[in-house]
Amino acid sequence: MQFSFTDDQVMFAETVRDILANECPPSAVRASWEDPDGRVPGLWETLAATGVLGVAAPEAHGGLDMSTLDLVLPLEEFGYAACPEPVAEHAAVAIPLLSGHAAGPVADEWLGRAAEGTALLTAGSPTDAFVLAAERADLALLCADDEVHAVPAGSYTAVAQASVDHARRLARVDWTRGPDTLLSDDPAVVREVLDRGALAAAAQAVGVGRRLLDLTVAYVAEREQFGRPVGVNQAVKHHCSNVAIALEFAGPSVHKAAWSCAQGEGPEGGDPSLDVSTAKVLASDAVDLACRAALQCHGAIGYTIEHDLQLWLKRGWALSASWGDAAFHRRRVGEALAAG
Amino acid sequence: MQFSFTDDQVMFAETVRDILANECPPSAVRASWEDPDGRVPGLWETLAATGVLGVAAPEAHGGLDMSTLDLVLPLEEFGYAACPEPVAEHAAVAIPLLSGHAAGPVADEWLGRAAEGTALLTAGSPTDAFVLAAERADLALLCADDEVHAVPAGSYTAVAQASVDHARRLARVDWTRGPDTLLSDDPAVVREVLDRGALAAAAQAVGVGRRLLDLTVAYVAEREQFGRPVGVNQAVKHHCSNVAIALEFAGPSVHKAAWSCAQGEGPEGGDPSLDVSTAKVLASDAVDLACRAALQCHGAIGYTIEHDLQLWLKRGWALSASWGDAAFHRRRVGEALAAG
Amino acid sequence: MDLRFTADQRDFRDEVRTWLAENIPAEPLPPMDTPEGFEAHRGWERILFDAGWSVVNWPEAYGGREVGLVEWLLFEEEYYRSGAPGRVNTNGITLLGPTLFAYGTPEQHERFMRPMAAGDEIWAQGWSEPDSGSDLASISTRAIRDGDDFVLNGQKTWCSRGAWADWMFCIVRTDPDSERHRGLSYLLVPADSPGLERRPVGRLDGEPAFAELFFSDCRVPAVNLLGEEGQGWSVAMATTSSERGLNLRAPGRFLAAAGRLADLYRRASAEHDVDPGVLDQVVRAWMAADAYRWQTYATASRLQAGGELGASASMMKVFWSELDVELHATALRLLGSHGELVADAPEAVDAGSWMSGYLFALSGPIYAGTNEIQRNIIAERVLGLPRK
Amino acid sequence: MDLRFTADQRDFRDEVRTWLAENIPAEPLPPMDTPEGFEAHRGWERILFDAGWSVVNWPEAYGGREVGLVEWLLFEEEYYRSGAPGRVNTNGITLLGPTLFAYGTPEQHERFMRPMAAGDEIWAQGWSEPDSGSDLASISTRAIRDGDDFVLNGQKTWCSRGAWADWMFCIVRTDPDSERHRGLSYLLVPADSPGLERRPVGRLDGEPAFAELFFSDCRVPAVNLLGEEGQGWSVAMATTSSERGLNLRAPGRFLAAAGRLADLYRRASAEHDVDPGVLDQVVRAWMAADAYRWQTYATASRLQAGGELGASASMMKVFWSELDVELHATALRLLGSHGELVADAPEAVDAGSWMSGYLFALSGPIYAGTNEIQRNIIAERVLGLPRK
Repeated sequence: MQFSFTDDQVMFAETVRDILANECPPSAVRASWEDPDGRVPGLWETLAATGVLGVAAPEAHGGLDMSTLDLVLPLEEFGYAACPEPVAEHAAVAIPLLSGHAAGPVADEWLGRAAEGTALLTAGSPTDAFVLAAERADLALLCADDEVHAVPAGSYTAVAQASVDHARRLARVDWTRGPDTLLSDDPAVVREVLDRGALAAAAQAVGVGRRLLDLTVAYVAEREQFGRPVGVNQAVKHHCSNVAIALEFAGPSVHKAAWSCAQGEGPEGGDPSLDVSTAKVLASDAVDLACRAALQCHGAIGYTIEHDLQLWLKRGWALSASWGDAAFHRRRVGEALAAG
Repeated sequence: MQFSFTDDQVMFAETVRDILANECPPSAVRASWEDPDGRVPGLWETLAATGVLGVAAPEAHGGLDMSTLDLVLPLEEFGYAACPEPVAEHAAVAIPLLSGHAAGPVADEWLGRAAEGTALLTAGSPTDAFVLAAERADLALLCADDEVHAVPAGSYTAVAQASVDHARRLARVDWTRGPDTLLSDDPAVVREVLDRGALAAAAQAVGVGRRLLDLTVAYVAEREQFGRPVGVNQAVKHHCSNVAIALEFAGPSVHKAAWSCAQGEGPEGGDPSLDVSTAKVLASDAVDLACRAALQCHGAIGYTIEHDLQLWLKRGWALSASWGDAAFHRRRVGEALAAG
Repeated sequence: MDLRFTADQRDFRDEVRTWLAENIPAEPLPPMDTPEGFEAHRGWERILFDAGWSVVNWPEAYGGREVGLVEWLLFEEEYYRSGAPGRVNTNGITLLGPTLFAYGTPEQHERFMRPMAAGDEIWAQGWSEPDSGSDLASISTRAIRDGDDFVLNGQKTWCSRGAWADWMFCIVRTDPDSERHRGLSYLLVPADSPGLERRPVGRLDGEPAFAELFFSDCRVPAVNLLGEEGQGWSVAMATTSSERGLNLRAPGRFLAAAGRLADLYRRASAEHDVDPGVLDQVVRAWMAADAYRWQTYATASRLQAGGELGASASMMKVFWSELDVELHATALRLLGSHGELVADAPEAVDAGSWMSGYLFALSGPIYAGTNEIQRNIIAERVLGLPRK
Repeated sequence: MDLRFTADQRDFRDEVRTWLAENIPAEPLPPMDTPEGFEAHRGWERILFDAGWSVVNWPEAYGGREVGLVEWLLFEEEYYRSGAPGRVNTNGITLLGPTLFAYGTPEQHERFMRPMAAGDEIWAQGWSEPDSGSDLASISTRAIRDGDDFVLNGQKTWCSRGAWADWMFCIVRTDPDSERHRGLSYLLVPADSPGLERRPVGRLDGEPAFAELFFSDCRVPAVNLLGEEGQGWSVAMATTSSERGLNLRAPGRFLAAAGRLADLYRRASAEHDVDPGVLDQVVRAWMAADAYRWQTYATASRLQAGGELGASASMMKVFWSELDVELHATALRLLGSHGELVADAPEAVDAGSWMSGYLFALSGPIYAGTNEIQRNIIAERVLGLPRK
């Protein structure tokens, strides 16, 4: 039993954090709202150079051949920065799915370019109606019933669906199912798509929650009303504490789920899907609480589009609801508990 | 639209309040825990003399021929005093049921004695496994499937079931169904038993909640820690405010349900059962919140059997759960909402 | 007690309902907080006014019908149920209006009430300042008497509808040596006053629904003072009570929203499997709206019998604002991945109104005194807990 | 990261599990807080001690096995899962124990550790006073040095297990002129000291689980001082950290309760229709217990790598105490009208243990520093919010 990350894993996350702090500050996130593709210029290329995009790709295709466990801390950083790039779908869902299930030619065609960042992959959740970055992607992993398909850009249509978070470029995707695009007809692979995506969303949600808490703590310590910082009020303190507690317990749950997914089974042989669902519930609930508390503690200033808070509020709401919301994942675990 | 009680109704409740303040102080409630029948000596007779026991009985049988609406404020007072006598089951459930549905001979046999208090009636909820005061009662109204039976004491067995609230003398009641005891085989009458009981429980719960709040406000204003009353702390203030808000909105909901039950339909022709369920949900949730907040604000002193707080905590838990808990009643309304 | 509406009340309600059904614009108006939407909503105010529905509880002299509190509540229920356009002059009619009636001179009544009712003059509230939000008494915008004018210098912010409004009702410091609640005055400021600059500020939904107001030697005639000079705090508090209580948030809004939520549930469950826990939340919202409605009618009966609203307005404010957030959050849960879509998404359900309603609802626990402050008020003024 | 238990850890767990299965009393012991139950539980402590399970993480010299933190957590998980009797000397072993190891003299270690581990000396905590609950620094019980003794006068209260315990660990004011945190000392007091009167006080469940202690010129040898005279506050704070964090509430207790709750759900849903919202609550409790478990293992790894628990103990305390209340409240909802029954009711489910567990859980947000105070600590010491 050793529940901590290696120094390499921690350093890798710090590298990502530094890059995002430099190249993806709030002003860049804000600018991405106006960008036709929702991009931060140059960021994708910088990320590719660190190897984070290809963490899960085989070495043979230029990847690092590492696991979910190596990605989970960087994913928290992408949430912390409200990064608009679809790194989670590309690196934490599509690449490992292709690596694990694509036939040789498909893998050969895509994995190398995906790992080096010259091709963008995305993936749709079986729980969600829309796919992130589908208009921009070169290949989309799409679920239908028990099948997972890998569909190249020319073979699907994407109708843009504006999100409250303009950095999230969603689209309704339609395509014709056929043997050419079929990646797998095993329902376990659909579940793997969901689990990888839910875990990545949970990790990002924890990062979003931490940023919301940091912004809030800084604001209430500085903002004065009635001649003293609003943060001296017990109600404000308790809002912040409740968020801190929720995040404190969501974190290890997400890390444990990442470990279980990497291992293919839980620490005591359990179903990793249940670990993912637990992590997603805790992360969704934590980020929901963080959004509510952050806005309430900021007051009217946080309610303006000019304040950066909104970048994380909207990301938080979206991550909480996507890849299965808390109710969906509680139900998944509930069915297992009810069965005994 | 006139949503207020008459002066007579308010005065009647004040009379009951005064009687209970004098004859049913916390020491009397506490003493009832040790009484073999769970009684407060003399109280039943005093209550009978005010007419409150027979409010709903026909004048021909010595009652006041009044309605649920006349009983709802006194029922709040019974909760406020944590009165151990089963007034609700007797006066607010059994008597109106007998008045409305019993054949002449049965009504003649029981209603006069019930109104004057020389016979004790009780009633069991179709939602609950146990019946209050069944060992002591002279007649019990019992539900089974779609039937309601009026069963005299000698015709049922009662096995005592100790409640955490020793003032509540519960029993498992068994009897043999037969035509002699059948009051009605109309499912609407079973529903009427439930509605009358749930409404009475809701009214008492509101009273319990108010007492818990009064006790708490008094305590936190007086108890000092860190050199000042604990009630100056914002967290304590907000606990108390939350309870006050919940009670503020539960009250009118209970009164409206009482009006609807008395009318046989809601103000705009709706099903009074839905009004009762809404009232019971708001009252149950309010008293649950009041219990939690009261104990938390009292701290360790409230956690001792020597402090009176426990008398209301335990009554609150029991009333919240009996005659259908909040989940049961939300579901009843949910089925109606889902049907549209 | 009789909870049925009287025959007159039912007739009134039917009249409202019928008129609305026949007169609501066929196409939704553009968003209120855009220049064109603002004017479109002004036009709708005029239509309401011409038909006598703009200010039903006001005197006939100013375009009202002099109806009672219950009728006003019924009007609001019908209005929200009908899906009619939002009221662009709400701040004028429900916040400033009652204060003007209470503190205004007869000349001011003649001057302001009717144009307000008709939508000819749309009002915005200029109270908050960058450093004075919850702590309103710390206001620093100065208005120094100079002959027949006041000369204003300072900044106001979070001024809803302030970018295009015709007038602002402001609290300003007329005694430069005063502190806190003393030395404040309540001043009515024309939007076209020289020396007043306005800057639109985007709200969470992106609409420029707020404005910052910058006063630089801005001259406002002293006749525009509401109440006495230096009496601004007590005049303002009268408005605040309206803001928190009955006038700002009649139950109609929440009843209508709860009804639409139940409808959304029925549509969603007809289409796909809905988590059973969500129905429980729908019921919670529906019950809370129902409880708010009946508590309001009970309060109306109490007020009509001569009672006062007082600090129980704070209980109402906390209740409706949190009910509104929960109600819309439940709708978003029902919508699943459709929840984050906004109006211009082709597949947005109900034109994205649940998300925009959620964004609007989130302001409820903040404005008109945060719910934290309301809870302090309840504890101290209703329950009598010690302040310090 | 490797979340699997090592082969040694799994062997240890199997050994615990097997021993417990074979040695748990066939009949439940009488309630701990009755005279006969107290002695019966003391007997069980002796059995545990003799088999080496009483204090697994203590040095072998005092009857322990010197196992690591993970093994101790595993032991607790197995212990609670087995349904073994409650530990009557918890306050001694987990609150006083770590403090004695840290501050005690070698003589004190020799004198106290082994009898504590064996249940020969059962300890109660004498900290709170009628006027010193949350505000521990206001303690007024005096202990004045007189030769080789301290002479105690004052009153302690809410002293769990204090009616029959053999020893009390008390905080007393040894400098009569001191105020607040200064001038306090940590004193070990024999229950049979002349001048000490004890009065049992009934807990919410009716059991006399508390005691009031009355000191009237009660003489206690000065060798029973733990730490230096006047150093009592910092010694006590070391214990408080244990109380809030790992030592008091290992996840085993909540994991076992969550497992039993899921089992109760399965039994209930096999018998009758269970409201679907209740399963959602069962899952919430189960997930919270699981999260608490893994957060604890992560914390254990951090501590073993040289990290400190610090104020994060406050986060754990809030989390487990509120999880415990919700978990038991959910069980009571599942039980419906059976929920209010207590142990001696013939139809009580699981011998009324859900209600008694609920009553016990309700003390969690109160003792060891109320959750309100914990949240202040989190805000100020973890997040760095301003105190004033």
